[in-house]
Amino acid sequence: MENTVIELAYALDTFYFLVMGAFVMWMAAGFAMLEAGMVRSKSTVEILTKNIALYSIASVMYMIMGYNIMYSGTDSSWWPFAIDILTNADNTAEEVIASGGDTYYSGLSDFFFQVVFVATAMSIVSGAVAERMKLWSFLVFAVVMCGFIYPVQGFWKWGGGFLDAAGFSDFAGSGVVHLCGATAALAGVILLGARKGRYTADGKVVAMPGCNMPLATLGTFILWLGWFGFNGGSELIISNVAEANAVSLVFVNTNAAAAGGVIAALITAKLMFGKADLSMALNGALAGLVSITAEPLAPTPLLATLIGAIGGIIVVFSIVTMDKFKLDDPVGAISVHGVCGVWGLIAVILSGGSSIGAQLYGAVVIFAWTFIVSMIFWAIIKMIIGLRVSEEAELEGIDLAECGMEAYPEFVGK
Amino acid sequence: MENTVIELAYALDTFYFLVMGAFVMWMAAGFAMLEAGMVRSKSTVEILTKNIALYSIASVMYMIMGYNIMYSGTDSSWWPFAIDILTNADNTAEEVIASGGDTYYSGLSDFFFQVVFVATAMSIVSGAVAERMKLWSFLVFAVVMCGFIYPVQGFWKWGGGFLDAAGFSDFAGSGVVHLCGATAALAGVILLGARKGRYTADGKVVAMPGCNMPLATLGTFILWLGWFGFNGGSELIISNVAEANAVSLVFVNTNAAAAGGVIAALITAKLMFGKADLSMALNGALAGLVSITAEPLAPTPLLATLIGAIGGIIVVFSIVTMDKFKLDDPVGAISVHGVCGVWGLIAVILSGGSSIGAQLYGAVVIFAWTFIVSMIFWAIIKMIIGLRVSEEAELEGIDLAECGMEAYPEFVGK
Amino acid sequence: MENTVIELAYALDTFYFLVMGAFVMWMAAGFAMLEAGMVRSKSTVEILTKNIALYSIASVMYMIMGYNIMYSGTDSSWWPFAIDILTNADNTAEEVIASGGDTYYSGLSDFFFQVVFVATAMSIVSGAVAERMKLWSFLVFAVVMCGFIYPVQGFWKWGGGFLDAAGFSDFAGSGVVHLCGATAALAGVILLGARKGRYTADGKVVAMPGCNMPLATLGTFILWLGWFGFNGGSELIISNVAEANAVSLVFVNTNAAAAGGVIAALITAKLMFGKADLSMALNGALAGLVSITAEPLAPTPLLATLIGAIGGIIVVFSIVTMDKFKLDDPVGAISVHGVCGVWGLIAVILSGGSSIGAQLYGAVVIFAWTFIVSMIFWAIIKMIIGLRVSEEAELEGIDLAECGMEAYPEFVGK
Amino acid sequence: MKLITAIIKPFKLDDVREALSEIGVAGITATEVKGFGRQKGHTELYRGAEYVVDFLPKIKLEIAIDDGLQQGVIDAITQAANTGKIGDGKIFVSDLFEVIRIRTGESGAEAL
Amino acid sequence: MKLITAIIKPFKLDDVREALSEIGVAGITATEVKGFGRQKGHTELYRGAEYVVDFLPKIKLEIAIDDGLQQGVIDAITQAANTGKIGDGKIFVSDLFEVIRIRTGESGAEAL
Amino acid sequence: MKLITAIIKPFKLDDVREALSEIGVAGITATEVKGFGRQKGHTELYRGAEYVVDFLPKIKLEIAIDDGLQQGVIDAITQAANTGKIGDGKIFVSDLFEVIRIRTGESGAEAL
Ligand SMILES: Nc1ncnc2c1ncn2[C@@H]1O[C@H](COP(=O)(O)OP(=O)(O)O)[C@@H](O)[C@H]1O
Ligand SMILES: Nc1ncnc2c1ncn2[C@@H]1O[C@H](COP(=O)(O)OP(=O)(O)O)[C@@H](O)[C@H]1O
Ligand SMILES: Nc1ncnc2c1ncn2[C@@H]1O[C@H](COP(=O)(O)OP(=O)(O)O)[C@@H](O)[C@H]1O
Repeated sequence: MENTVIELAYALDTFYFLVMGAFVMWMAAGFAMLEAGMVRSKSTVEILTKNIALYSIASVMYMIMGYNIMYSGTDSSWWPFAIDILTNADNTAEEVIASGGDTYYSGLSDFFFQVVFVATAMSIVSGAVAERMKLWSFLVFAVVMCGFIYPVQGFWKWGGGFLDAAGFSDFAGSGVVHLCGATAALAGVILLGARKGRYTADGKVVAMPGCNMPLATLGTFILWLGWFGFNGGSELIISNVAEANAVSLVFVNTNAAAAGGVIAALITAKLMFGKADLSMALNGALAGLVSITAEPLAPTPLLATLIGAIGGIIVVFSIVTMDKFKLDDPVGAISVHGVCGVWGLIAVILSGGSSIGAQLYGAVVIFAWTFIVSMIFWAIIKMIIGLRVSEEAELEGIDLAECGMEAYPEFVGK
Repeated sequence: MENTVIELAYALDTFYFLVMGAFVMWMAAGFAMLEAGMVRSKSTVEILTKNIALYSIASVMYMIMGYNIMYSGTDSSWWPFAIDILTNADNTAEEVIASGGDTYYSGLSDFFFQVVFVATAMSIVSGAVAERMKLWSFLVFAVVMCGFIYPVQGFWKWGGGFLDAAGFSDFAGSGVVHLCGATAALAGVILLGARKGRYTADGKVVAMPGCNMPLATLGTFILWLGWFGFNGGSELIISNVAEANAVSLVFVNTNAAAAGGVIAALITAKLMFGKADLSMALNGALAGLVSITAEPLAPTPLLATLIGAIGGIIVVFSIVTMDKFKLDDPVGAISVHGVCGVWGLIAVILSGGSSIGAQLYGAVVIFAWTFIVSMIFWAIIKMIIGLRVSEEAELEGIDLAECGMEAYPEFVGK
Repeated sequence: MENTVIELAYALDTFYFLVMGAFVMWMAAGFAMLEAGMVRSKSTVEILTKNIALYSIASVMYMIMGYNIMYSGTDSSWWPFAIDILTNADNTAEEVIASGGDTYYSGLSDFFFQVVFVATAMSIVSGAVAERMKLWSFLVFAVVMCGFIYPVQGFWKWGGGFLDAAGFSDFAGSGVVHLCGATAALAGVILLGARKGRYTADGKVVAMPGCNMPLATLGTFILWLGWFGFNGGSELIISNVAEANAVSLVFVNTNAAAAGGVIAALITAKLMFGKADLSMALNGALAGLVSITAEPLAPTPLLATLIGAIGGIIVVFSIVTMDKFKLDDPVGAISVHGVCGVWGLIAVILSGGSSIGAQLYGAVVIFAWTFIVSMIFWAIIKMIIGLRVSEEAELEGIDLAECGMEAYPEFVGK
Repeated sequence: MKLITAIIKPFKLDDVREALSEIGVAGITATEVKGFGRQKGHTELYRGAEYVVDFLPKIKLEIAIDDGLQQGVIDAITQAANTGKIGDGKIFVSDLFEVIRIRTGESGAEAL
Repeated sequence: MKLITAIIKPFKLDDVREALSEIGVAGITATEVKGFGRQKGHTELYRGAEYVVDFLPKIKLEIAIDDGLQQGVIDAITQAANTGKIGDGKIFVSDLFEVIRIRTGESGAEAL
Repeated sequence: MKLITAIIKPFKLDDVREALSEIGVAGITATEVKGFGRQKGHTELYRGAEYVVDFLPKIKLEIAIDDGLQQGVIDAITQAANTGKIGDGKIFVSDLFEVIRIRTGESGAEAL
């Protein structure tokens, strides 16, 4: 009888994990739609191809090596290497019962939950390098990022490496996922350069409006929904009162932070530019979500709203600032995931979850590792196959050059 | 051991609540897509902005006051006022165990489930006033609606107020949510007037076709999916055989009613207009869903199909009739949520769930409260900042005037 | 106490079933978007109408007869006929407890899960006959397919009929759902003929690019997500360690196969055509999903990836081959669901799940039954009301002829 | 024969078409165009960067007519398309050498 | 030189382009236009309200040619674009004063 | 008066507009067109079937001017729109008989 209850709890926690994982998987669609909405129509097919292909590469690479690196259970806190391909073995009922419920979910459900996270990190990159990077160069980077760069720093924190030991706190990945993805994106953008015509010789910023705002909005709503899985699932367990409450609080705070981000970004944009800039409101939602991701479990809902709102303000200024440095990021990924990722890590201290020192230490380590190693790999790819499509291809549209296809063959005007 | 089982049941019910709540949250995307598909392209950015902003405002306002008003636990059955900001406190394991399982879900999960409901009610409004109402006037109304108008009538029924005592029956909110939202919309539409050129001087109706039917269809499917959470979650508990069966029946009946609504609306439109009008089929699905929402638990699936089908017929006639009265509702929100909401309340008696008197009483009270108070607030907003954009802005498109942005900058023809 | 645990397990399994069913329901939106994206703009409203209407018809027909035919519990292994309309009766707590947990989910939740499957089968048909078939002819076929053709062969396997007895193995429906749907589609396409101008007199294939690739991509992501429900729910139970592990493995393998399908299709297309053909990548994802559907529970994740990858290669060749035979299938449904469905059935033997003989036997029986009976019904419909819109209507666009409405009234160029 | 080309504001299309029908014009070809002129474009905003849209949506009408109708057509358009605000548009008149109806092969005034 | 302007049915574009290529026409500029004429528009429906679409999609071709090609071009279009049904369209012929090729600055017949 | 019609590459629109503004052109009407000429179209791909896109996106500019401006406008366009690659486009010049400003009814040179 008691065993049945332990099994039942295991089943509930596993099911919870799978459902939350499915929500996170859905974020792949969110990134695809957001990015497809915020690029120009002539770059749409290529960004869609990147998105579905990167998700697939992430799934395979994490299966054959990333997951093992990240959760190797090695003693080293620095160098986890252990490449085993995932099998279909899992905890037996005997093991679970013997553990008295300490083993509380299927190992494969854990893999599923983790694999959709690495896809999220990689999705961040695709938006920032949109409209000009070669498709296959990007996909090669995806292989390295998902199989190596992400898992190593993931191990440092979530696999029990030295960042974890240092007291660095990152509940669901403001740092491990979002900052990491944004940093890889930043390295790519630096080597790649801005889209042709984005900045004039005399330093003016030329707007290149996204071609499909409903899609961008849909993408944002998808991400918002998916984030309940992202943060909500990161509690890892739900099968008792305290944990069920914890997951509920995470849901409430995640929602509150996103709401705060939208409102703050909208008002900031209205004050700064005089209009209610939808693209900023959308980025505000995501900024709020990233900001709360490092600690959605400690703040009150009101504090969560404020943390999100500050994220929403930051993102507007960050996007404008990026353009000052001629860092061309068509979807604002670096601002949303990187700058607000750091803010999220710092905000942990607002609810007493960590020390500012530990948080900054973690941010710096993740940034440094990801930036340097990404830069090296981007540079190697640049040398061997090049990062950027030809000027002519970019002008005509990367879709024709890379995919030979138009996204809207019957509609496009200019 | 027994305690573990109680905790486990609590965890399951909480998890169920959260998942259902996430489905309802997803309806926000559904409304956004439906509305974006059914307005003209020049009003698309603004309707998207409204949708994401109203959801955010609902989240904040309900957190700081609405939830408390609605579920204040006050003795008064009329005037619940009690404004406390939501905290992150929740039931302790001891309390739950002591209750012997009577406290069966996390309080925060309940908040999450409730907050997405108020957002739904508010989403109904945005569609009806689309293409001409000032963005900020709408958002001000959202503050009042989500913080005050909705929660008060919600308290009367679901908070244990006088409507509940009167035997008024409304399982998941045909009245409390849909009729309420539609009534606020109606008041707004009356004060606002029709879109320019919608009705000619000699009384003819000028069609203003929605610019993107795939989006409208996507929105409808999203709402359909979300409605499983809306109705399915309103059972509030799932952790035993009877309740699990109940939730299953709610799922089946919700689906059946929507299917009935589609088929009936499609055939009605074919008979009336000679063509299979997709926009009516979409409204038919929603009409079916609204119709079953007041009582999805008592009817057989066949009866549920019929209730939905009657909703699907009603909605076609209602939409045509609205136009006779020059009530311009670009997405048919008032017909779908208001007229079919009343039908849903009445249909409760078909499966013996209540008396016609109690149901009409409830409908009238909700309508009267919402209509009068909304009218007052709309009027105040009109006096102070105005409800309507300038004629020129409307002609040129509200997107440019309010958001300074185009939804499809590369595509639009006319 | 023990009874409470049995009830709790029943509740968990039922909830799991409902959530998985909701995911499958969501596939209806996926098919709608995929198809709307891959037809031309002038056929978009009609394909949307077909999709929402077929889902509705499936819901009703399966309720009033299909479900009973398929799960009649009759002794005959050939001819199950037993038409009872679904009621809202369900297992009582006593029955469940008396069964000692052998009755582990709500009967209505089972209906819900099954009804969304028949809708999936029917959705496959709509894509293949797009842009030229009369709306109402299609809907009449939907009535027959969902009420009769599908349930009969479904009974043969899942209802305990002779195919099941023969050792034929089909976990979630590579054969019962996908091959069946694709076969009905094939029969329809043969009688219907290709779209005007699709094949020139001298045998050349004229490309008719889909009008909205972001929608097609969104549809694919929706289907991918929904497939977790499709395959994951087909385990039917999750409430103990072994079953929770099983469902987890199904999730992992389903994802892996889709990923393998994308990568393989993308590379195959690149090698064959020199470009990264997004439409093939999307079909590759679906091909991978269909391929793993017959057995997602036995392979290791790596084998699942390979099974999916082979599906991804097959689908590219199959699509090209279909065109050689002038079988015009605008979305590739026959290749994805039919050809890869057969591959999926065969792939079962790779993980030792069945014999090649039993699998081919099953495939042939499903194909023969569905093809012959579909052909008969398509032919009857053709005789009585005709299958195809007039040449003029097709040229001008089926939307105007059948629905009197344009999908993108403000955008379309050519 | 003459070809009258008129650039008008898009929302005046129906009025102009009716005015032309009334005076017996049997055919019109309309094109969506973008116009640059005295009427100022507007400033749009995207992610903090402003950009000016100089070219405003207009409709171009082309009407082939017999010489006798010229003044009537010009008057009809001038009246129906007039809002009195900058940007109402222009009418251009040029010579048409020949007109052929494809369906019948008729030419000249008969083809109009 | 002459400018031949032809309004044709959209699905005839390929046929006309081929017919013109055969007789040696080297360049064509095509525009999507909406035509109003003898051919009736159709009635569409949206949420119970009917509305008439008067303007039907057409393609306008503009072809600058040397005078000598005029009759050949007219014949080619008249044949290739003909369906015999109302709405086949029109051909307009007008004078061209000068033609310049932007790339080279060539002018006159050489620029065609 | 003259009507200058120029077919140019789309991304040259801003440069040409500026060049024209500088020499005092007050109005331009632009149309998105598709051009067929010496410049080869490209091959696209869809589901294994190749197809040739012959007609390439171009912008057509129409500029009504006083006779005196003709050479200046031609020079301005020829320079600003030139990339030296095939497909830069053409300029056509034709006579304009009359010009009317709808708003005021002014005609002739004043209406430009
Ligand atoms: N010289 C010109 N050549 C061609 N088109 C012109 C010219 N001047 C004006 N137009 C067209 O007429 C439209 C209206 O002109 P504008 O100068 O804005 O106002 P108005 O019509 O009141 O003079 C412009 O948008 C443009 O399309
Ligand atoms: N007088 C005209 N001026 C300009 N365009 C015309 C004129 N008459 C007809 N057209 C164009 O030619 C098209 C076909 O003309 P219509 O009268 O419908 O049939 P038909 O070509 O058989 O005479 C119209 O849609 C319109 O675009
Ligand atoms: N004879 C012509 N009549 C009308 N338009 C033409 C003609 N020749 C060329 N064009 C237009 O000019 C564009 C450029 O011409 P093309 O022959 O490709 O190169 P180039 O401008 O270098 O001669 C074409 O795409 C077409 O729009």
